[in-house]
Amino acid sequence: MYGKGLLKGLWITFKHSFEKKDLVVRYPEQMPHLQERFRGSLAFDFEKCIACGICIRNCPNNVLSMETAKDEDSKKKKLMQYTIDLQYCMFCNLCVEDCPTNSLYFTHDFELSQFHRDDIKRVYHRPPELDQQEAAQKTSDQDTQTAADDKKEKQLRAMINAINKNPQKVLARVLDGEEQVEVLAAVLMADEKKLARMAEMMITDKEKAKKVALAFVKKELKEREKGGDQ
Amino acid sequence: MLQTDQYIINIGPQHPSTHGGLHVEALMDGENVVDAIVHLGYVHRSIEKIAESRTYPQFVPYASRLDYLASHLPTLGYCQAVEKMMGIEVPERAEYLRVIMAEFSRISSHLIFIGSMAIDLGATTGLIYCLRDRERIMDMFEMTSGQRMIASYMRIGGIAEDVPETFYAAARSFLDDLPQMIDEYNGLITGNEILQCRIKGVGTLSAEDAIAYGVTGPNLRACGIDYDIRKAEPYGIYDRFEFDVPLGTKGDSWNRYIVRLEEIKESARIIEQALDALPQGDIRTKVPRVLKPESGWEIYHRIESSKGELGYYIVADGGNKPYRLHVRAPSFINLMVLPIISRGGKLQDIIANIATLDPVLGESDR
Amino acid sequence: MDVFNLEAMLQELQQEMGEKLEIDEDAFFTYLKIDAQDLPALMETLRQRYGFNHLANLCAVDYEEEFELVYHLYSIPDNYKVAVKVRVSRNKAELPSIMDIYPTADWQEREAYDLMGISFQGHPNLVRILLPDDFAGHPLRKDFKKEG
Amino acid sequence: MEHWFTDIAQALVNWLMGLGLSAGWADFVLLIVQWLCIVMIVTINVIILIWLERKVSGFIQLRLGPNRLGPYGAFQTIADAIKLLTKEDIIPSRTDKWIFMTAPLFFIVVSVMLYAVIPMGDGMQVVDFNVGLLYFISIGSLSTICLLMAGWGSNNKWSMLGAMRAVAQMISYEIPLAISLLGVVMIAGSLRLSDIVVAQGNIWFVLLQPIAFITYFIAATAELNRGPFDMPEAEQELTAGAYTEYTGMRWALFFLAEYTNLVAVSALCATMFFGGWQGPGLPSWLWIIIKTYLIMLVFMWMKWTFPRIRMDHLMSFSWKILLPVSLANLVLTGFGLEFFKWMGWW
Repeated sequence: MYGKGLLKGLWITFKHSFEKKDLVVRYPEQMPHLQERFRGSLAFDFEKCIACGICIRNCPNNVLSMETAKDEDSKKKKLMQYTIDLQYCMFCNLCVEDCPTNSLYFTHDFELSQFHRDDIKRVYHRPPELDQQEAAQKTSDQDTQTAADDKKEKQLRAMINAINKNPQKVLARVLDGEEQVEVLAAVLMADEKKLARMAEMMITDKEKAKKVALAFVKKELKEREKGGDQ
Repeated sequence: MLQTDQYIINIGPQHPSTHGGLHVEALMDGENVVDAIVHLGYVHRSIEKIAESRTYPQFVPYASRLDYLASHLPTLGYCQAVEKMMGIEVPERAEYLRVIMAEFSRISSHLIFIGSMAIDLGATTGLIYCLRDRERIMDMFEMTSGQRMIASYMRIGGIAEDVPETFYAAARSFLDDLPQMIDEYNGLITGNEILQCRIKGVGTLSAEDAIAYGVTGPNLRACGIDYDIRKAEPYGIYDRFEFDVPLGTKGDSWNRYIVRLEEIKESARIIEQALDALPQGDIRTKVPRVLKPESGWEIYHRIESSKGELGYYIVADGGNKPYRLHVRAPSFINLMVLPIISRGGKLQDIIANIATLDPVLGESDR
Repeated sequence: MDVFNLEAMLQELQQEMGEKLEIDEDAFFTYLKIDAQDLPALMETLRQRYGFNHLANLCAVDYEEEFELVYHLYSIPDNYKVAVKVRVSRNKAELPSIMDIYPTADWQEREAYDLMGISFQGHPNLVRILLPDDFAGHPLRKDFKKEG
Repeated sequence: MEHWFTDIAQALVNWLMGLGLSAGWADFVLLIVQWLCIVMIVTINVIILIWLERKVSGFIQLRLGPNRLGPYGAFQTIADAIKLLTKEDIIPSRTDKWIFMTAPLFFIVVSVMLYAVIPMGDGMQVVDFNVGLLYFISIGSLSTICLLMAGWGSNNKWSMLGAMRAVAQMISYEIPLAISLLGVVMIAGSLRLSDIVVAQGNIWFVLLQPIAFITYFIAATAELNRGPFDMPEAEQELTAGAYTEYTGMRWALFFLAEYTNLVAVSALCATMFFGGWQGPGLPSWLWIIIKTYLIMLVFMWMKWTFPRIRMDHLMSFSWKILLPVSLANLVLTGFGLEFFKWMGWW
């Protein structure tokens, strides 16, 4: 019958007008329920950043930019300032996705409007604490470095002494044949540099030492042969 | 005999029912439309030019902004085009999730269509009920990608993130409630006799015209032509799903509306199958950080977007940026028939025709 | 038409057109390359005889000295596909319009005119479609000055 | 309770006559006071109605409606009125100035004039015309001219289209409106509204004249330019139709007039079909308010549910369906009356 559809529509709206009205969030008083992955505002964690620049390369819209300075001591790039120009941000997640240290992330803050254009830009300056921390880190690093160096030096000297004192026994660790050991000993005694190198290698990398020792011996033998020929 | 002058009336670009910046210059004779001229470009952002200065992965968020009502679909089309060109395989799980997201996008776009059609015809309340239900899809998108509308969730080689656990329950409950929602639309909108009078037999497009003018998508199927790219040239894993292609008979506004309403149900069927078959595994293949397709490679890849055939034509030159990227926007080409179907109708029919052609101007103007 | 056979079609076309037609292929499409003046004839044949009734995509690519126009054709509902390519020189970027064969070329040609500056002979209403009428230049050309 | 207002009026007249005024002058002063009261009633009603309309639309649309200013957003309309009053009054340069400027004034004056004959309670009628209904219908149809003035004066195609639609629509719907009311008049045997109310002492005319009620209700919706017949305004097609160019207070006056009309037509509906001010228990003026508001709620309910009808359907509906039906109803009523008289039941 004509008009049935109209009545049905009226009935539907009638039913709904007595429903509990909980669909609309009364925004300023009541915050909307945001999902965990919601991408509100882009934020930056200065301490985590290693200034690799992947985010800047990934950004399609040139939102991100950073200023770096070369650290004189360690020759490393040092992040001085990081700028997020949110007005151009598309919230596409490409920067956050590829950040190796998770220093870029999205917050749930969605109230991004500002009165002035300049306020939209987010500039992160290098926090001074970070420099202090780094300096402290560096001195302690240096201390440990010198201590380690001293230790190495001592070991090396001990090894050289050992080779000088008792070449047959010590060099047997890298070479098998007695004849070869003798040849090597002769070579090392002749050349102090070679001796120091061999000693160092014997401490750090025995495999390499073996190879190098073998090479020394072969070379020496060849030279001797040559000498014999002449 | 009374003689009246013809006059021009401008519908848009600022007008309550033009879906963005659409401008229709209507030549009128009283209330009758003599001719309509469509002016586009009010939302032109030159995305094709932008693409030439962005790397392949960087273009994804821009693709999202083409059809902002169903943002997973244009990104899906773009990513698949690049993958096809580069020969990148996408992990199973990602393929399934892509289908789920794409079909949810289609549903959300069609819900907007139903709502905006209702409001364009004067039934304000119809929009609200559609938006209420679309909101649940938006919540799911927010859950998975973090963004509600412009998600940019697809990535070349997969998807951005795996879905959270809460997603499954939300998706299932939406699918469970869908029949009830559609009942409500049927009661409030479809069954309404006034609305039926407004769109039945209005804006009739013949099948020949539809093909000749390149109309695709639901608008083409409303003319009775069984052509759905998901069936005709399956992309992704669409050949694994069982679904019907709803068809109209007359090609009028009413058919266009009904076809979309039915498509919602079909999309729901696809999602259900995809959720059931969803495998575990990776969601993204390892793709080189810098994508460099070889010089001279080119591809035209098309998908069935909610508006019709969405195609990407990409030409590579060996660099990490596309040499040329062209978007074949269904809304753009579908709008071409607006004058044809509006001629001889009433002023109010133009509004109904715009609504049922369902253009999204971000896509048509690019 | 009987069962469609792409090979047969290509052979037939090659015989008819002779040297004017160059056939190329990649994994996705078969490209028919042809000169601008023979384009309408080829399109007419493709549409009438071989049933390629859906001009899916029409766009222009700027190759510095030349422009290449690409037409992606499909047949509905059989779903066979072929692409036609036409090159025109930059100095004289003109080619015949195919609007009376494929009405859908109307806006797509206008778009190519608007953004790439290619003029289609015989198009009844070749005016800008996306950009304002007083816009200078054609932004999709490679030599168009851009910011950002 | 029951006779508050009539007592006050009587007291006023007595006091004036005690001051030495002649009976005629005293009545004249009373008339002025009554007019002021009507304007007040109208304003208060409109304020409530706009709030109500927004609340109803909100509730139907799963929203809360206005809820910030005052309890349940009750002061929202007042805030809006203040805003509209203080807005700039823009008169576009190409308009027909005088027509453009006076159209809203005419509209509001015409709408307020309708209240002269509405029985707002037992004996509460400004003028008890013997042709009250005729007065109501004829004054009501004057608003067409105001809309035409607004549309023509604006010199805007949307406004013009809206105005032309308004004229076509209101003229076509006036006829079924009047004819459907004639059935009631035939039964009551009078055009005097107070008589019609009294005639419904035993049974409401909505039960005797259901077809007339339906046709009246539909025609009244069209007369009021309310959805689904809001053609002159038709915001989706005509942006705001005849009101497109209006701003500030002039625009507000149109709305004031529209809601004034709504109250008047609903009150007439209550009077003609629902026994007017008659009702048990409560005072008569309260009864008419309750009935009027219930009818207005139905108007609102319809507006927020239905899509807008198309112009040509609207016209053909009026001429091809509504008019024949109301005419048939008239004839049927005539036969029925004769039959009843013949059977001696009347």
